[in-house]
Amino acid sequence: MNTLATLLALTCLFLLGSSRLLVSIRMVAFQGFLLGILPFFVSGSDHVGVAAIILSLASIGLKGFLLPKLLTRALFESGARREIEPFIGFGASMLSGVALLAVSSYIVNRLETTAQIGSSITLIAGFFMVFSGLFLLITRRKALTQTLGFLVLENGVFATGLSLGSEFSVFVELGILLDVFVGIFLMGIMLFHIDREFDHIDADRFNELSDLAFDASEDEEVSE
Amino acid sequence: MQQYLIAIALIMSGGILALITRKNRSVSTIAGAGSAIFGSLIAIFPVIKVLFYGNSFAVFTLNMPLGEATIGLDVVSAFFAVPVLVLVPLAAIFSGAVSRHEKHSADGYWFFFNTLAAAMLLLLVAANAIIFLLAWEIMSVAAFFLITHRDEIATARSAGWKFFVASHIGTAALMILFALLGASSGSLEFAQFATAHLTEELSSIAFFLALFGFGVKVGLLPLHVWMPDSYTFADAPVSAVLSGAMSKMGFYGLLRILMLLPAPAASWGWVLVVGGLLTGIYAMIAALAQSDLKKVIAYSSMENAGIICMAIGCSVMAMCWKQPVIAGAAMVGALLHILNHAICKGLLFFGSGAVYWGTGTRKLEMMGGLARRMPFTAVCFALASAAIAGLPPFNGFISEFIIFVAGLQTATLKNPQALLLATIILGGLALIGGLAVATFARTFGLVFLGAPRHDKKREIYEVTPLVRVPFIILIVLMGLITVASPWLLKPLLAVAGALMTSQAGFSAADLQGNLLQQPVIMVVQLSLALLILVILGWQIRRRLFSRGDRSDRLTWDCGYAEPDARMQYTSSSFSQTIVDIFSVIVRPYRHGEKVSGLFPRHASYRSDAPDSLLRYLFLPLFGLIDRALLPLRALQHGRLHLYIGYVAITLLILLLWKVVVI
Amino acid sequence: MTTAYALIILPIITGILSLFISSERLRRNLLLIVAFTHLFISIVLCKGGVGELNGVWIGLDHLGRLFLIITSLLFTGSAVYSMVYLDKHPHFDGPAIAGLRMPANSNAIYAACMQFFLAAMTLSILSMHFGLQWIGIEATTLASTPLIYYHRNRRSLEAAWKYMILCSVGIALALMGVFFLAMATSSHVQQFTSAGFALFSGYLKVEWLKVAFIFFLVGYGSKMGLAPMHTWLPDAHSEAPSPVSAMLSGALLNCAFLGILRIYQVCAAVPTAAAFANEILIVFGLLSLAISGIFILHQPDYKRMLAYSSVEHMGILALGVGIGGSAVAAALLHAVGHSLVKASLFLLSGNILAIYATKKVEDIKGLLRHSPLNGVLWLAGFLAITGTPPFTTFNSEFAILRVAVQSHNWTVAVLYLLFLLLVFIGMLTIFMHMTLGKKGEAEVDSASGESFWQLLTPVVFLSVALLLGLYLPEFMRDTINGAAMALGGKAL
Amino acid sequence: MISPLSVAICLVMILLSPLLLGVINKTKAFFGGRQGPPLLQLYFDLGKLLGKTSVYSETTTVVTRIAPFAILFSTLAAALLVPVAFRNAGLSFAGDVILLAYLLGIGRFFMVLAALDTGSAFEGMGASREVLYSALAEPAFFCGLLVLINETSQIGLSSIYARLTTDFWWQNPATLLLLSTSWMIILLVENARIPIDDPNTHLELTMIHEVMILDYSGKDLALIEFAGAVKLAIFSSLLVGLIFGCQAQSLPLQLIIFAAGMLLVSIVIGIIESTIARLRLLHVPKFIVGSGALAIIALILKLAGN
Repeated sequence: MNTLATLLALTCLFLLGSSRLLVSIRMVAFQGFLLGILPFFVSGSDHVGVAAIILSLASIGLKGFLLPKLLTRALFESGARREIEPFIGFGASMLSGVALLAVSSYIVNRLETTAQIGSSITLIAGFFMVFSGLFLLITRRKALTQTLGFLVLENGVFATGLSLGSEFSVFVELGILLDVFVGIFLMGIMLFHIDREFDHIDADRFNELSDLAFDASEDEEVSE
Repeated sequence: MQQYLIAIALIMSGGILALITRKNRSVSTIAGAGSAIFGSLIAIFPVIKVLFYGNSFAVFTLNMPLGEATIGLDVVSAFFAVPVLVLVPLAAIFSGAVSRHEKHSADGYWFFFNTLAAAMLLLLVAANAIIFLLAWEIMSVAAFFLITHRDEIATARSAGWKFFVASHIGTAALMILFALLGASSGSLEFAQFATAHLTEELSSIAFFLALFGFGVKVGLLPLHVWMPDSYTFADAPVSAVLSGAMSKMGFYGLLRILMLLPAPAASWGWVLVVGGLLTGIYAMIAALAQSDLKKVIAYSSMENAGIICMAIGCSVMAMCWKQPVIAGAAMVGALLHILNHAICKGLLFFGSGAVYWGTGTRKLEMMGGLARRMPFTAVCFALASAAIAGLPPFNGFISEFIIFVAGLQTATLKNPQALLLATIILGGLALIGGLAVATFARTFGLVFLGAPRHDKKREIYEVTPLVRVPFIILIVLMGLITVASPWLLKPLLAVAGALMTSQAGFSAADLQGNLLQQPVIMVVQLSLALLILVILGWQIRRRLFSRGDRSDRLTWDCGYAEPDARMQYTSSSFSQTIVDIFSVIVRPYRHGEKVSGLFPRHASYRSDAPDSLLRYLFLPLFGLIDRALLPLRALQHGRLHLYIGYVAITLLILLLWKVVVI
Repeated sequence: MTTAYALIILPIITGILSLFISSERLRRNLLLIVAFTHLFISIVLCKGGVGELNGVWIGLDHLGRLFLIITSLLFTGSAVYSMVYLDKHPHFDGPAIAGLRMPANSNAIYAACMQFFLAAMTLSILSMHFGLQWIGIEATTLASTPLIYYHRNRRSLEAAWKYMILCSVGIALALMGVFFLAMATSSHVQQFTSAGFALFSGYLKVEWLKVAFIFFLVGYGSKMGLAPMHTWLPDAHSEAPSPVSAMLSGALLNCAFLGILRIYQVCAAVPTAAAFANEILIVFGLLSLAISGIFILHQPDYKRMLAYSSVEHMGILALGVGIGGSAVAAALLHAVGHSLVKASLFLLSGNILAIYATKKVEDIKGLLRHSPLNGVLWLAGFLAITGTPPFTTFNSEFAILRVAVQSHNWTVAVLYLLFLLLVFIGMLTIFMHMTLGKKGEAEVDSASGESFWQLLTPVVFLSVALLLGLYLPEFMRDTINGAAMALGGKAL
Repeated sequence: MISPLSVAICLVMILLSPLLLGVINKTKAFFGGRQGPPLLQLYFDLGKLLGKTSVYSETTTVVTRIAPFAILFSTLAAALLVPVAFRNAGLSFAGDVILLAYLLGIGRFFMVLAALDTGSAFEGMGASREVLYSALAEPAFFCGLLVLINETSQIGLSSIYARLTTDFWWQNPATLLLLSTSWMIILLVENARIPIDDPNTHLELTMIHEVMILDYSGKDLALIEFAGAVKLAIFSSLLVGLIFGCQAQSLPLQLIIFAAGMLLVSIVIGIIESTIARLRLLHVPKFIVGSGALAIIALILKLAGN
């Protein structure tokens, strides 16, 4: 159980550090897999039901295989270079990752004072995943990496939910899963379009739409 | 009351009809103007009834989204309805008559004109903050569209822009005001406002909010900047309505709020008096420096606003000092002046319209000698000028006389403040009056007298008979007010009483001091006698003693052989000496090169004075705000990951600020 | 209950159908039919008394009624508008992506996604359960992204991408919020609905509730377009097809707002949490007002200008709720007014775009002369959106101000008016530049913006907004007041 | 109210007013060591002018024809409002002083219009100066008046003057000095005397009053000249009433003192005219404002007094 959580945390650290897109995708896939099997370990096996099994299978299937496959395709289809160009270097990223880990553990400790939590380690991992997901989204250039970041963020949210022991009925869980899947799927499709339109998938060169360009000709109205 | 509402409905529906039939000019003109005229005629009756036979509080209740709202017609509303009901139909006649000779499309003109009229009439009967604000805003919007009616002219658009922004700022103040009153009285009904127990400073805040909000419409000193341009670029009849009726709605609001607030503080009076003084002086200096006929008239209406403000302030002070007679006199003066100003402004703006129509220009430099070409307009304009400059025997003098008397009476109080007040009022009125004489002597003289300056080729038209009707009606009204002023005092005192009884606890009886009656009668008699004598003398001279007189000589010009129209004094040069003295207030642009050398080639002098406050206060201010806000636009730089950063940071800040107490 | 589900299911089915229908006309009529049936059903539902429909999952309380009607109405409006809109635009064939081929051309996708969008919004409105609501709101994002990308060009792609990522991130955070909210529950709470929470407000863990509220606010706030999470909004609104922009700003933002209101409803039941929530809402409201003011001034693109004005009005809504008292009711009224007016403005902007073929304010002059009808409506919309009486927006804005003054937070009142003034000046400048003045040099195609279908919706909506300003029907007053009560506010 | 006797006295004063100018000229002649024109010179001039026919410029309109009557009659009406010989004015009522000022205003208005009517550059010049100076002079006059009003707590000119007793002046001579100086200056301004304007010069560029009537001739000119004399008389009598506040009850005595006072005033004017040089036009406004300042100082004294 704790091992799983640690593994999740490690995957995040690895993601922050890795410079190769393909590897990152694989890593996210692995994360999805871990997340899929996580429920069985959370607070014993008291709720291993058919529903739960279906749920975890679905999540493994989607996050562990389908989405990564899609993303990999996107990667190959787009002639984009396979490296990640970060705004913040890998070393720095990993260091800040460690810092984030510390922060999340700190927060969890604080939370434990107010409420009893399923498993704090998992919660730490969850928070850490959320943070690192945001971190990836903010500091990575490529549209693809942003997708990955989003995926990590989502996983983090899942982990948090699990570890907080707040489970809803299966339908809600499934619905959430479906939403995420469709979301990532759409992102994947758009990746192709981006590739076609811009012949690069650098999200930070997406700034045609901004309010920087502007001319003050209109305030002649005042001065007349 | 029913009649009144019917009138509003009629006017409004006429406007809509005009909008529908706008393609056919004559039909839409008939619909718009006709409904405006008939509506006003209908509305006159209830107003007269209320004014002369005491209050008739017919209260109607409407079901508005923000709760019940009542409307009712009382003496004060009735009084302020008079200028509206006088000017609206006449302006309708005027522009209806003129528009027949125009090519410019009348799209929406009548709709907004009637909307303006209806909104003003509704505003006057509003006894509820929401309806008041509603009518107020509709009024402003209609005015905006009327000002920008000639929207192909860029300056007209910017005039409209200024007006709309200014009036919106004013409305913001009014919204706070009514929110405040509503909050402290628990209702938006005016009747309830009176019962709201405001603390000293709250009521002061309320008053100054009102002064600000309504001051914009009235055109008090710093808030007048929209006025000159708007009145200039609106059509003449519209300007007449705006200046004579709409801007008076500001005074209506101010007095109405004054009625609802608890006993006034001396500070209010001081602000009003000093503000009025500065407004009046500023306006007159600015008017002298203008080279555009309508701008001059616009500034003059600002000046009269100043005078009225001073009178109201005097009355407020007198209320504080428990001097009902003075308070009453000052208030009566203010009210009468509002009436007179409406009439004179009507005449002047109509006159300017006629001149513009006849000569095709508004530039004073291009006019002169029009009295020969358009004698009718000249006579009307002369009478109006004399009246607005407050010269006897005209109505303008009567009201100024009453205000003066109030001021003199204040001076008799053994109270340093009172003496100071009297000094400001008398000195101020005298100075403003003197400058007004200068302004209108200049205006009339340069437009209608002397040798013509316009190019000889252009044909000058005198107004058509139909257009003369409003002029004649207004002049008759002028005469009526002058002659009947002793009898008008009673209803005016009634209005003043209604305004003040709620305040300082005066009973109407306190106001009926015969301070005014006898002097006014004397003044009227003497001035009429004078008028008759002058005319008599002139006629006798003309009929009996004019043998051998000859008028075929050139003007004496130091023996210069070939005098020429271009040699006569221009408007710029006329006002130069005066403007130079007050150059603190008005800084005219001076164009033209000096005369130099023994045989100077070519020299010219032209001065043009844009509003100083606009130039030195508001434009820099707006520019400053603009420049301050500009850099912030960099926030929207278009980089997605930083956008996500915003989200994350917001989240972090919130958590740190609200939850995690480290 | 079944009708309620039908309300959600129907558009999904028809949407899937219209993906495979080949005939343009048929598809379009289907869209129209769905719209009107949806409107009809929702009216029927709302006629039913309160409490008839309150399950653990799906329910319809006063809030729900209000937003359901608005959404349905707006959808109908833009469906009507789409009739011509789709005509004017070429159909792209679905490009082959990664082997899997888009089943139909972009118009089919448009029609389908419009209906999915409707379904998603309906779900998010009807769902009482927080989790379900989350699903609904996330679904709205997914359904609307293809709509934003309708034009298939770089700019629209960029807008869609930003919209997608930003909203997904935000909503992921909202999901965190949902989990935290679960932590705030105690054994007493049976239903995971705001009503269920409010029932046992005494037993809630306030700390967790606060955390949850923050996550909800940031999460759904980024969807609702509260500054500084609003950054996607101008891009998406300016690049999307006008009927879609109308839906986004008139209906979608409301749904997100509803998401915040639901959690606020819980907070309102807990005094300490209520104060906390109010403070945050006021801050965000003012911030949004300020930001929108800054960006509307000198805004060179009129669709972006409208988008920022949406940010402004979302700010007003947040402010109203934050101030509390009868301002809550006023805020709800304002939501109605804003949806109607903003929708018509966006549709009109579509007409103007069709006429001038540019979104630059610079290049547009003399609209009143080129196309009087559009010009007049455009100006009317301006007056309405800036809260000029007799439009309903004036009433709500004034009511909010009144409560602000009543509760003696002068700074809020003054700042509120200042920012409104800023917005007004900015918009006035732009609208005057566009409508008044002589015709510009650029030759324009007035006819393309003046067809019946294009003008119908704006005319209807604006006149409704006008009438609401003069008379508020009883049932509406009751609904708004009821909703306000539920949110711990006072009646209007 | 109306007092016939005062009206009669007033008429006499009006008829005698040309004498004042005669006296002034005599004084000036005396200082100039000349014999000077006879006292009745102005009567001769008027008579001669009345006999002549008028010549009008072709640019002029009816304004030029009406103006002389407007000027004359307004001045005469004003004269009716002035307390003469320490008695009530012919016409007196509360606030009559305002009417007085504005009647003179009418005269000025028409004078200016007539000047502009000719379209002559010089007359325009004069007109613009005239309006400016009078606009400045009026407030000064009212400030002075306020002192008296506050002192006597009356607002009718006659009733004010009725309460101006010598012993009051003995009590505060400073006020008397300030006021009389201030009003003296105003008198000079309003009647276009040196140092503001030189009635004898004929260089158009420097003139104010004279230049405005350049184009008048014959009967019209006579009327205007006469009006000028009456105006002088009005201001002089105001000054006399202010300074010699006497309460002699017997009419003859009052008349004698009044006549003496008028004589004195005109002699003083003569002295001023022959001793002081004409001011540069740029300095005139300061001069007038100065007179206002004097009145204000008097006011401040009054405030301190209260």
